[in-house]
Amino acid sequence: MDAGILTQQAFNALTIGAMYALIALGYTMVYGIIELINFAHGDVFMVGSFVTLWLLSTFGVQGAINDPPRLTIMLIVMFAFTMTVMGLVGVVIERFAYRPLRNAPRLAPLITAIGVSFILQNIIQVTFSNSPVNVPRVIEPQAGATVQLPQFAVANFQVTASPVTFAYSHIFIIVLAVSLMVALQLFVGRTRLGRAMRSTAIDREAAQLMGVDINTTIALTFFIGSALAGAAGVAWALNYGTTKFDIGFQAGLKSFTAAVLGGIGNTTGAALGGFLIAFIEVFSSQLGYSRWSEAIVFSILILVLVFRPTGLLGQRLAERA
Amino acid sequence: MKPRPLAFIAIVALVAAACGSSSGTQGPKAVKIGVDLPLSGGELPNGDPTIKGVELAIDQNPVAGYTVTINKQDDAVNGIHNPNQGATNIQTLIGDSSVFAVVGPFNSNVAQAEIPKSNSAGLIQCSPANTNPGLTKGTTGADLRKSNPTKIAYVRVATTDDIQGQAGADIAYTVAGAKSAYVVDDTETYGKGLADVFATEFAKLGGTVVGHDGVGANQQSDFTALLTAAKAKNPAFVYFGGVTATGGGLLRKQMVDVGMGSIPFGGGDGISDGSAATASSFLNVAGPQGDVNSYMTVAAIHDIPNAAKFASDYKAKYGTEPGAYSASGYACAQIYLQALAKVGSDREAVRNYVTTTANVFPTVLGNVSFDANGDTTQHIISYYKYDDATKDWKYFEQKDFTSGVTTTAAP
Amino acid sequence: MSPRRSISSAIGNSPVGRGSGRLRAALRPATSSAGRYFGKHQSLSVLVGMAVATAILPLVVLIPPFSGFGGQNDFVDGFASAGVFVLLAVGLNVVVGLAGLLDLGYAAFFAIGAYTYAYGASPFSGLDVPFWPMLLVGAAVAAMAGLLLGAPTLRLRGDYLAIVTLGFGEIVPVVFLNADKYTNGTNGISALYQPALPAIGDFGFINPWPYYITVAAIIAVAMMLLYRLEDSRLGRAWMAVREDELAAASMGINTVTTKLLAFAIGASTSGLAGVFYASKLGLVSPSQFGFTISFTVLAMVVLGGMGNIWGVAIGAFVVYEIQSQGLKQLNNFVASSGIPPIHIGFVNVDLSAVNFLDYQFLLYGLALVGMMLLRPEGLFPSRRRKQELHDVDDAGASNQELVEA
Amino acid sequence: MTEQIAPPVLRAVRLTKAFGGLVAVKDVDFEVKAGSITSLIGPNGAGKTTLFNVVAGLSDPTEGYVEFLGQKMVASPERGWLEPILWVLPAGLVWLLTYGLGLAGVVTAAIEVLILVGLGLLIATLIVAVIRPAWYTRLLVVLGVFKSARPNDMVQAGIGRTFQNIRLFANMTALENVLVGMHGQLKASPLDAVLRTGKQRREEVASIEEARRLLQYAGLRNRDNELARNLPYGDQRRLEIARALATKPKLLLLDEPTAGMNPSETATMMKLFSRIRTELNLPILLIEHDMRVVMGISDSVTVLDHGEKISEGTPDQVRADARVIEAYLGKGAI
Repeated sequence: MDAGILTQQAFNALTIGAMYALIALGYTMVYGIIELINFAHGDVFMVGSFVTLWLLSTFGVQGAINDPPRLTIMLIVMFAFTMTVMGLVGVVIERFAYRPLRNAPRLAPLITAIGVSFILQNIIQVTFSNSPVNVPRVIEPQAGATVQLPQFAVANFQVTASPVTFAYSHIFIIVLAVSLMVALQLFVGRTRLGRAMRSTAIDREAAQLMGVDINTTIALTFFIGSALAGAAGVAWALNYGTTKFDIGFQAGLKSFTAAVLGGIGNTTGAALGGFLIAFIEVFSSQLGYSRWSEAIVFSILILVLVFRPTGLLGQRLAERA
Repeated sequence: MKPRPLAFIAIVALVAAACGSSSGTQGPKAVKIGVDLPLSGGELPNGDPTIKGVELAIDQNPVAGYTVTINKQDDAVNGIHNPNQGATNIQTLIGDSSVFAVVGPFNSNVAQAEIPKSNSAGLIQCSPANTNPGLTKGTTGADLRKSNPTKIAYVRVATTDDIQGQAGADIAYTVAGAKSAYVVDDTETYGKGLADVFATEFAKLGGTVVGHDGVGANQQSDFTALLTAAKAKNPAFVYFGGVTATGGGLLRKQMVDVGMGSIPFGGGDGISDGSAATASSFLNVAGPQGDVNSYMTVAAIHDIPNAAKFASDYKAKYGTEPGAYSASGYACAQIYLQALAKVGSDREAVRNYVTTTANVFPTVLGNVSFDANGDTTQHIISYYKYDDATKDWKYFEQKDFTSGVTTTAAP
Repeated sequence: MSPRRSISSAIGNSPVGRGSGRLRAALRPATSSAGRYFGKHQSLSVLVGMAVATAILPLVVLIPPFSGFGGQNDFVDGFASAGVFVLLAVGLNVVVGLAGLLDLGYAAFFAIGAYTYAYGASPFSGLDVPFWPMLLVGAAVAAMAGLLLGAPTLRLRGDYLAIVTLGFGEIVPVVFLNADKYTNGTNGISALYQPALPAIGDFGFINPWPYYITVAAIIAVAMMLLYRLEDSRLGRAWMAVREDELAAASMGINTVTTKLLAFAIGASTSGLAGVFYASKLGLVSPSQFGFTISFTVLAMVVLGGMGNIWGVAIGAFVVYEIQSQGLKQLNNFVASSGIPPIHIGFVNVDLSAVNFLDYQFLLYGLALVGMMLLRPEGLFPSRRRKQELHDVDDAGASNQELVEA
Repeated sequence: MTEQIAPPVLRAVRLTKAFGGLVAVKDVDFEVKAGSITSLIGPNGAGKTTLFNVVAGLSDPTEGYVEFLGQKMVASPERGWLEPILWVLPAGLVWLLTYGLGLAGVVTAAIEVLILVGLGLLIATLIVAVIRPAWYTRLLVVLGVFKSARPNDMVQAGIGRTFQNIRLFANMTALENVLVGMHGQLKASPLDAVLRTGKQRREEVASIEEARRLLQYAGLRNRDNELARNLPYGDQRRLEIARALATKPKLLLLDEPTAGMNPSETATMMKLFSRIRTELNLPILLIEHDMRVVMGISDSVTVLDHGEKISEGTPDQVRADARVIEAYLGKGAI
C-alpha cells in the first residue's frame, strides 16, 4: 500500500478527467437543447488540437517557454484563438448540417453528425498526417512540485508514501477546466442568454413564443460547446505534446459516455462523469489491466444505464414504454 | 438446390473464359511481379518505401528476354490493412496469368488470409516484413498450407519475432545490464508477439519481468497511469512491443514526464523509422530526452555488402532515404528476378526454384536461402542505440542467432 | 453502371411493393385466394430477382470499362465478398430502417458470428462441424448476443441505445483480443475449414464460384424471410414503433419485445454474414471487426434507402464495390489518363498524384450528409416513399371532396 | 336513463401527481360506470391531461391508484430497484461461487463451465424480464415490487385511447394504422410469418376485412390506402378512433377528440360517440375543455380546476354548480 502512488494516480485521473469533462460539457449542452448526439463533437476537439499546432508553428514556438509573462500571453492567445475558431466551426456545422434537419426524424441529424465526423477526420488526415504529430509543449512538462506525503502505520499495516509530483502543466489544465466549468454554470444560470438556453432546452416552442430567438440560442449553444471542446484540444496538446487525426473518435466516445453516465443534459453530471471515467481508466491501469480498461468503462456504462436509465444525476424521466 | 442458375452461370463462365484468351506476340515476354502492400492511409509509410525497393530492383536487374512490370495491389481499406482485401488482392494476382511471383504482404493477419490461397494456387509469395512465427512454423504454419503441404509457396526475408525477441532480451540483460524489466505491448499481432518472446527470453537469461501490460488501440495516447504503476515496481529496463504509430514514441516521451527518463528503453524494428528529424518517427516523437538510452533491433543483417550503394541509389531515384523495409522489398524482387533468369516465368518452376533449400540467392541483404518452412536461414539481428551526435539510431553490433557469433561495429 | 441497372430492372418487373404488397393484394379483389397468390408471388419474386442478379452479374466482365479491370474470377470473388456486406446491410435495415433503432455496434454481432464459425471448424478448437449447420448456429449465437445486449438496454431511449450499442461494439473486439486463452488473442484463429457441398463441389481456396453461389443463396433466403416478416404483424409493429413509440405502446404493442425481436433478427443476419465471411476468408482476428464496419454498413443502409430491402442491398453492393474496386480503378484511370496538374492561383492540384483511396471517409461523410439533406429517402426509395411524394398532389383534391361529403 | 348496478369499469382513488413542488393533480377520485360516457372537464391548465396520462399508464401518480375492472393497474412504484437486481442475481451468485472456487484452487475446466452457466443464466433472466410471464409477475408481487402497468398492458387489459394532438403512424396507410391497433388480437408468431403458414394467411386476410369494416364504421370509406399523414384533419381524428376501436377495448379514453374541429364536424363526432356507446355498449372517458360539447352526451361529468375536483354529477347538476361557473367564468360571475 503506497499512498504516494495512489495520490499520483488520482492526480493523473484528475488531469485526464478535466479534458473528458470539457468535451462532455459540449455533448450534454447540445443534447440538452436539441436532443442530438453530436457525433462530430469529438472531432471538433481533435481539430482544436491541430489549430493549436498551426498557431504555435505560425508563431515559431519550438518548445517550452520559460519566461512567465511571455508564457502567460502565449497561453491566453492559444486558448482565445482556438476556442474562438472552434466555436465558429461548431456554429458552421450546426448551420449547414443540423439546422436544415431540425424537424426531420431523429435519425437524420444523427447520421449527418456521423458524416461530419468523417469529413473532419479525413480533412485533417490528408492535410496534416496519418501519424502522430508533435505539438510543442509551451509549459515545461517536467516542471512540477514534488511533495512527500507523511508515512504512517496503522497497527501492523504500514502505509508508505513515495514522493508525488504535481506537474505544473497538469495543475494548469485542472484549474483551467474547473474555472471554465464554473464560468459556464454562471453563464447559464445568471445571464439572459443563459436563461434563453435553459428555456429553449425545456420547451422550444414555448421559448419561441416568449420571444427567444431559437436559432441564435442554438447557435450559441454550439459555439460554447465547441469552444469548450477547443479548449480541451489545447489542453490535450499542452499535456501530451502530440496529436493525431483519430484522437477525436476515442476521446469523443469516452466523453459522451461521461455525459450519459452523469445524466445527459446535466452539466454538473457531465463533469462528474468525465472524472469518474478517468478514474476508472487510471485505476484499471494501476492494477495492471490497461488492456481491459475500455471494456471496463463501457461495461460500467451499460450497468449504470440498466439500474439508472437517466444517468447518475439525470432528472428527466426516460419515456416509459 | 437451385440447379438452373447454376447451369446458367456455368455457361456464362465458359463464354467469358473464351473471350479472355489472348494472342501471342513476338519480342521480350511481358511478365509481372505482383505486389500486395498497404499503400494508403496511415500505412502508406510502411508500404510505399517497400514497393519502391521492388521497383528499384526491377530497374537495376534486367532479365534478358523479359520485360518485368509490377501489378500493384493495395490491401488497406479505410487506411488500415485489411485481411479481406488482402485475400481479394491475392485472388486478383492469381487470376493475372502474367504474374509469376508476389512480393507481400506486409502484415501478419493479411498473410494469414493469403497463405492458404497462394499455397493452393502454387503462386510464390515473398514477404519483406512478416515476422510472426506462426505463419510458417509449427502446427499453425502447417494448417495454413494444408492444401499443398509439401509445396511451400510463402517465404520471407525478415527474421521472425522469436529471434528478435531474444535479441531484445539480450540487449536488456547483457548490453544494458538490467536485471528487471517492465514490458508494454500494443495488443497487436507484431507487438504482443514480440513482447511475449522478450518476457520469456529475459526470464531465461535470469532477469525478472516485474510487470507486463498492454494498451489497446483506443488508449495509445495516454500512458501516464500505466507508467506511474510501472515506476513503483522499479524496473531497470522498459521494453515496448509495438510500433511508433501505436504509441512507441509517446510511451518513451511520457516516461520522461513521469521521471523514468533515465531508465533504458528498448523496442523492435517497429520503432526503426528514421532520425529525430523525420516527422512522426520514434526519435522525433520521443523527444531529445527520451532518445537517450533508447535501444532498437532490426531483424536483418546490418553488414550488407553494398549498404551505402543501395542507399544512394535509392535516394538518387526517389529523393528520400530508404525505409525500414526498402532493402527487404528489393531482396524479394532480386530473388524472383534470379529465378526468372534461371527457370523462366512458369509459376511452378519459380516457386520450386525459390523454395529449394539448397539454392542460395545473393541479395542486397547478403546471401539468402530458405529453410523447409520458407523462413530465411539468416538469423542475424542488428542492434542499434540512439546517438546524440547524429540524432539518429547508430548501429553498434549484430548477432547471428544460429551460430551465436557477434560482430561489433568498427569504431 | 450496368449491374445496378440489371438489378433495378428486375425489381421494376416484379410486383413487389414495400411491406404493403400483401395488403394491396388483398385489397384488389378482396378474396383470400388472391391474397394467397400475391403472398406467394412476393416471396418468389425475391428468389427470382436474386437468381437473375446472380446470373447476370458475372457478365459484367464483358462490358467495357469493367472488362479492363480484371478477370471474371476476380469479379466473382469481389461479388462474393460484397455479398457479406449485402447480408449485413439487409440485417441492419431491420434494426435501423424498419424499427428505427440506431445500432452503432452492429459489427459486434458480425464478429460473434465469425468467431462462432472459427470455434466450430478450425484446428484451434479441434472441431470440424460442417458449414451448413454452423450457419444456423452462428445466427443463433449472434441472436443470443443481441438479446443479451438488448434486454437491459432496449428500454432506454433511442439515443442512449445508440451509445450503448457503440460501447458494446467496442467491448466485443476487446474481449476477443484479450481473452487470449479462448480466442488466440491478437493472432486470431486461422486456417478455418472451408465449406463443402457435394452439389457445388469443392470450395477450395481460389475458386470463387461456390462462395458466390452460396452467398447469393443465403442472401436470397434471408431477404425472402425478412420480406415475409416485414409484411406481417411484427413488421407493422416495427414500423409503428419507428413512427411513434408511445402511440405504438398505446395500441397494445409491447415495444420492448418488438424492439428486442428487431435487434435479435438483425443480429442473427449479421451472424450469418459472419459465418460466411469467416469460412470464405479462413481467418478471424479482432482487428477485422472494428467500428469502421458498423459505420460502413450504416452508410450502406442510409445510402441505399432505409427501410427498402432491395435498396439497401443494392446500396451495400455499390458502396462495397466502390470501396474495394472503384477507387482503385479511379486511381489507375487518373494516373494513366495523364491529366495535367491544374493551377488555380497558388493552389496546385495534381490529380494524378492524388490517392483517392485516402479520401474514402471524406466520401462517406459527404455522402451521408448530402443524402440526409437532399434525399433522405436514399438512392433507391421504396414505393411507399414514392407514394408519399406522389400523394402530396392529390391530397389537396381529396381534402375538398371530403368537405363536401 | 337506467341506473347502473354493475361495479365501475374504472376507478381512480385519491390520485395525486406532483412535478417537483408543483401539484398538478390533487386527491382526485372518480369512476367510469359500465356503458356510460363520463367526461372530465375543466378550464385550461386544470390538470386534465396530467390526470389522463396517469390513468393511461404513461406516468406514475405520486399518490393514489387506478383500478380497472377491479384490478390495481397504476400506482407509484414500490421497490422498483429490486427488479434489476433480480436479473443479475442468479448469474452473480454463480460467478461469486466461481470466484470462491477459483480461490480454493479448483480445476479451471469446472470454472470455465460455471462462467458459461452464469452467462446463460444472465441471458435467461433478462429474457424472462422482457417477456414477463405470469410467474415472474407473481414473484414480483410476492417480493413487494409494484410497477404500474405499461401502456401496452393497459391496452391488453382493455383500455383503448386516442391522443389530444393526433398521434397516428404518419407514414403508414389508414388500413395499416388500424391493423396496428389489432396487433394485440392477432396471434400469428414471427415464425408463422416466416413460414407463411395457413393460420397466418387466414388471420391476415380476416384482419384486413375487419380493419376495413372498422374504417367504414368510423366514417372512412375508401380511404384504406391513403397514408395517414395525407388524410384531412377530421379524418385523422376518425382514424384515431377506428384505431382505438381496433384494440377491442372495454373502455375508450378520448383526449379532446373534437379539438380544432368546426361545429358541424364536432356534431358528427358526438353522434359517433353516442353510437359507439349504444351500439358497442362501450363506456367512454372523455376529456374536454369545451363544456358545451360534452353536456349533450355525457352521463356523468367530473370538473377539475387547479388540479382539484370541484364538482361531479350529471350534466345538469354540474351546470348548476356555482363553483363550476366560477371556475369557467371567473369570480363574481354569478
